[in-house]
Amino acid sequence: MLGELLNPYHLQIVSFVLINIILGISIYITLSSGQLSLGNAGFMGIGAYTSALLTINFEVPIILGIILGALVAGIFGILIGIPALRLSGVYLAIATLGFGEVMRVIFVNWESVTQGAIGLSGVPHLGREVFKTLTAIGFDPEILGLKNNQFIYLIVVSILLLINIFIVWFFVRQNKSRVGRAFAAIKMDEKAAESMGIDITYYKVLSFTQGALLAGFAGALYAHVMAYISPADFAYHRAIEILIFSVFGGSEVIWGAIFGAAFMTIMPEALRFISEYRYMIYGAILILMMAFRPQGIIDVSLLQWFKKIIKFRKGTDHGTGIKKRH
Amino acid sequence: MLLEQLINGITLGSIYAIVALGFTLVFGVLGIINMAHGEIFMFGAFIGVIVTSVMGLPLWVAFIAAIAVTAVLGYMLERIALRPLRGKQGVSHLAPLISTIGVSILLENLSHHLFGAGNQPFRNAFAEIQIQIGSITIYLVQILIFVISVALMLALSYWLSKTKAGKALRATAENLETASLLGVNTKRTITTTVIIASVMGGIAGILVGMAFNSVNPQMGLSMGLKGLAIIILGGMGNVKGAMAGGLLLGIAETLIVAYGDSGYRDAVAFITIIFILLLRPQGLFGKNTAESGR
Amino acid sequence: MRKIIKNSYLLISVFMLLILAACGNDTTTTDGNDSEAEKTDGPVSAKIGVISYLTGPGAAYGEAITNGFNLALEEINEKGEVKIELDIQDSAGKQEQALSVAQKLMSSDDIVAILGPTLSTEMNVVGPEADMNGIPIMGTSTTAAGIPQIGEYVFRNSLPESLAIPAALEKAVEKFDAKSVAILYGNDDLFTKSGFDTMKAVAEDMGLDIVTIETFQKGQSDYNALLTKIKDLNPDLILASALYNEGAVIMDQARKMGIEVPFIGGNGFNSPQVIEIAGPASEGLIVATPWFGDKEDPKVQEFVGKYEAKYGKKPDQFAAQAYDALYIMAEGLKNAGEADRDALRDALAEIKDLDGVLGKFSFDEEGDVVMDPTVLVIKDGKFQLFE
Amino acid sequence: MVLELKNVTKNFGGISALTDVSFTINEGEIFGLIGPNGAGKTTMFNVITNMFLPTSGEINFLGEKISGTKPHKITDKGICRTFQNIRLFSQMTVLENVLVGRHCRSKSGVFSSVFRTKSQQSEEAMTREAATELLDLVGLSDYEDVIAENLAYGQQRRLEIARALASNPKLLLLDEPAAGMNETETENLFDLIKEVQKKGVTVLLIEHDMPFVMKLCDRITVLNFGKKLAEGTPEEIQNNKDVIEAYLGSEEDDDLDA
Repeated sequence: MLGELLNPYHLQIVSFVLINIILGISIYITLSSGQLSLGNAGFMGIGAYTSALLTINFEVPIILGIILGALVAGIFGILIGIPALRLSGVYLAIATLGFGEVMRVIFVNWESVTQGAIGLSGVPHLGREVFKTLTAIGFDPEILGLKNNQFIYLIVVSILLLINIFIVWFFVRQNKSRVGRAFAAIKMDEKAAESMGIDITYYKVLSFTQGALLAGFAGALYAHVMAYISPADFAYHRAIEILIFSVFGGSEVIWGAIFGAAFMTIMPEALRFISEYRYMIYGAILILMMAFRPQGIIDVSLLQWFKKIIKFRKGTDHGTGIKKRH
Repeated sequence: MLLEQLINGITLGSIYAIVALGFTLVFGVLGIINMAHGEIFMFGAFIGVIVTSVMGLPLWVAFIAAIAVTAVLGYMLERIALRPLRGKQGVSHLAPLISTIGVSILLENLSHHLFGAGNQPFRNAFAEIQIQIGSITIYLVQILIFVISVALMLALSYWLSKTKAGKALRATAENLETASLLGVNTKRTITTTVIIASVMGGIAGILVGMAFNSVNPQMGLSMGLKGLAIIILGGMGNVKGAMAGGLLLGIAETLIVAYGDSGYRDAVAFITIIFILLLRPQGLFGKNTAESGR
Repeated sequence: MRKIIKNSYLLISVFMLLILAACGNDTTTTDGNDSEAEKTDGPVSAKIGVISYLTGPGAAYGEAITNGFNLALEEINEKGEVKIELDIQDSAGKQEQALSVAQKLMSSDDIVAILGPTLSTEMNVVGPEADMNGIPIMGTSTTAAGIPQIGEYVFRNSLPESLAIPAALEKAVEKFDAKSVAILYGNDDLFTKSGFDTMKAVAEDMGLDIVTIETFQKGQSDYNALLTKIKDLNPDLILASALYNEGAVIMDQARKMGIEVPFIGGNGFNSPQVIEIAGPASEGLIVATPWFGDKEDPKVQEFVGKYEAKYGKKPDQFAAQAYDALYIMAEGLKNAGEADRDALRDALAEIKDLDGVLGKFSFDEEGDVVMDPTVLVIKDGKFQLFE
Repeated sequence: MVLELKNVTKNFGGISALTDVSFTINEGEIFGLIGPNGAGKTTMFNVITNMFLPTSGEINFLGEKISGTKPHKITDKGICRTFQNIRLFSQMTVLENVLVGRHCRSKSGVFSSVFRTKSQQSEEAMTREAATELLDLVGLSDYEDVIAENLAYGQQRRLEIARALASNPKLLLLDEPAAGMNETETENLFDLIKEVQKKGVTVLLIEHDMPFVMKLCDRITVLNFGKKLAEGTPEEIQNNKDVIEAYLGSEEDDDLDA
């Protein structure tokens, strides 16, 4: 029964969706304090290479490798984030874009460690490793009526899903707190935020670092799901793809990045016949979104509208006391 | 060898400079980084290839065709990707950056379909003319490229500082509202600017095609990223800075290949801009103002 | 009212998402329980999945490859010894998509083998997965080192650089009595980087003096700086691990600069496109290839004729390799006698001296290619045998 | 003595916006800062809150030198301001604006916020309580969930004051709080500022509405071309020759009568 429902192909796509959601959130969280970072592909690469190299060369357990990958990316985030404070807007975007390119050039050229363009193959696979451990203690997926590869991808998807739920929970709560309000205040008016006693330096570096950490985390997961990485995976086009997740889905709310990542990952798979025009469509989406709905598909008012509908359904709408002027 | 490498560097640098001039013009007036500039440049190059190699027409026709096509592209860029965002409430300053990235992706992939993914040769008798000085060979194209880039820079700075249209442009750059109150047709001024910048990209495209005999859809991206680095190097919106920055980067890249590791050639530009942005956000040649970089 | 319009965005997008998801579900259903029925008598009937690079910058490769498959398919089914059906899928040259598509093919029970994917980077991702799931997979254009070593279900019939480059280099060194070489390679591409590693190892083995190693990147247009440097060092040969796109431009700029020494290229440099792009500047390019279209072999000429008639252009090495690959699969199926993944794998591993348009073909114990490459040189505007 | 300025000078490039200005503000005072447009009033605010560093001179707050301290630290020490051209967090709700104002009086970080520790929960509750009280004070309790930019102009001004008060300032800087308000709104504002004064907050305000200033302020300093022209009680200022001349001589001669 379960065996028929779980198609490894679909599980595979779901796992990419889940990784891309983390990437989408990584750019969202930096944007939530008003900073556009186009360097997340670079941070993703740092996370991926760190974890892959540690697990391959030093037989570090995957979990530890992934955590270390994220941390190293986070440390780079701090190192880049502090000097980047002097920059804002387009200057920051370009400097971070430059950072991403420099990282790619380093991955390509530092052949003794990264194997250059050959890439790192034989990165331990998240699912296969867990599977090996489980079979070693005598577990057989047949018990669940699953084939090996079904089971392996089920493991991958479940792990990624848990991680996603944790991350979303984490940032939803953060957004509703003093920290989230400080981010939002800085995004809306940096000078006023400073006058209200918000330490801009700290919060901007914090959000930049959180973004880098998440991107590195996603990169590390990517390495262990693909089992192979090469510098081309973390180039300019990846940076743009991550940007599109957030711009299309909605850059103001976390749900926008999630929706954007999911939609943009599933769309080319579902519409394989248009894949030839995929990048052209990406381009057009960016232009049209900026012209007609710069905040992205999902925005605050849409979410409020949703909440209202849900409340209405439940019949508990007492009115929120909203009195609009104008 | 050093002399030859310097010539290589100056040729490359002059091309960078022309590309950067287009960037700097748009930034100077609109405060926008036009990420699609590299792709417009690439289109110019392809038009050159089609006119000369495929249709077998003379070079001057190629220039005119490239200028016409890139002018149209420039107009469409302004009309579709920039104007709708201007003066709109609640549009962040990042919106034009993102929408021009959209245009660049669109154009790059469009050219895959129109021209194919591979390299196109740019065959032209003019590109073969060479001058022999001792052991050094200089191609006429190399001299031409340098002359055109200097001429464009001079013409542009003259035009900006001395002519009425240029003054209108600068007034627009200062303050959009004030300029329109003073009777400047800002809409037309902006459109003109974007078109001129695009045309400069198109000219640079043909020159690259002639100098290197290679035109492909990916060239826009790498050239565009270099152009970005240069305007930051030279100071945003600074015409002479763009020229100097372009030459500097061209020579630096050539020298790192000649005496260092060619693998890091592409990193030179980006490492430089990261340092420039952090140490001297106004660029090497920019004026030091209190608020620059913020 | 405005709210409603605004929110219709969301409804539409959610709706679209649902439709898309639905589409994704449907595409995997196939009408194939006939494999069981065919098992008893008559020819073996099997379905083979193909993963190819059909959209994006490298679509030309995928096109040539699928053309090769389709031509072979017609002939094989006409002969009737085995009956093959192909399920061709696009990977757009991206690892993620190649892996997704491979999952799709592997999870369908009536697919007995996979041909492709096109790029070595894709194979690095797909290979281990196929090996684990026990489905034979054969690359027809994956030349990088280490591909067949991924596992016992992973094969290839494309001539690896480790065979091609030594063949070309040995002949050239002998002929020109070369002592020193300069090496050029694209360092941001798996294919060219892997070719470079072989070049360097071979040159070192042969005791050649490597005067310099220079790199370039995909889509670069100005090679003057590194060529000036090479010119100054004056090597006897230039080894260039480049794809033909960049390679042709490099040759053009080199000849313009007055560098007249022969170039030796890898597999990716071997394309009639080089002559088209670089023109007379391409004279003196030496490559080793399994494929030589002007070979005076009736089998080859028949293939070239048929291919040209059908697709309107001359087959390149990718088309030829794909064409032979399907014949190898057919032979394997015939020997296996049933459409079974494991049986097919064992039968494939046994293949020896199969005659194809590329010459006599065998797998070694790792599933890699055993064959003698032909060394060609561009002379008088076309590829000729290099003697 | 809450605030003391000693010979403060601020130059931009070659132009001096403030020249050698000194004054002191006593505890509990409402202190007015007036002068024609371009006299350097807002620059003065920016220098006090350290948005700009003074070129020379010294600023002491509660006997402590504060020039050179970062702006957010100054808020922490007890100076908070409003802006001439209202700078609310326009996309946030009214309540959220005030909550942000409370930032420097709370301290929960990322982890306590995400895991909602006990101390964070009680802090958040206290923050909300304080914010609600302040909204009550400025008469915006009914608008808690309204997005700030949808408020009427006068309400926005009052919200900005509430937001500034949320940081528990000892000294409140108001930059033209009555600008653009109608008569009723101005009257309400008058009461509000008096109310604030009663709570023990010292107020320094810039204002163009002369009758309002004269009625409200305990003492006034007049700036002209970046220099201090006069200082004194409202009566003294109204009768000061220099002041009358400066205002009559300036283009905005209606300022005194307005």
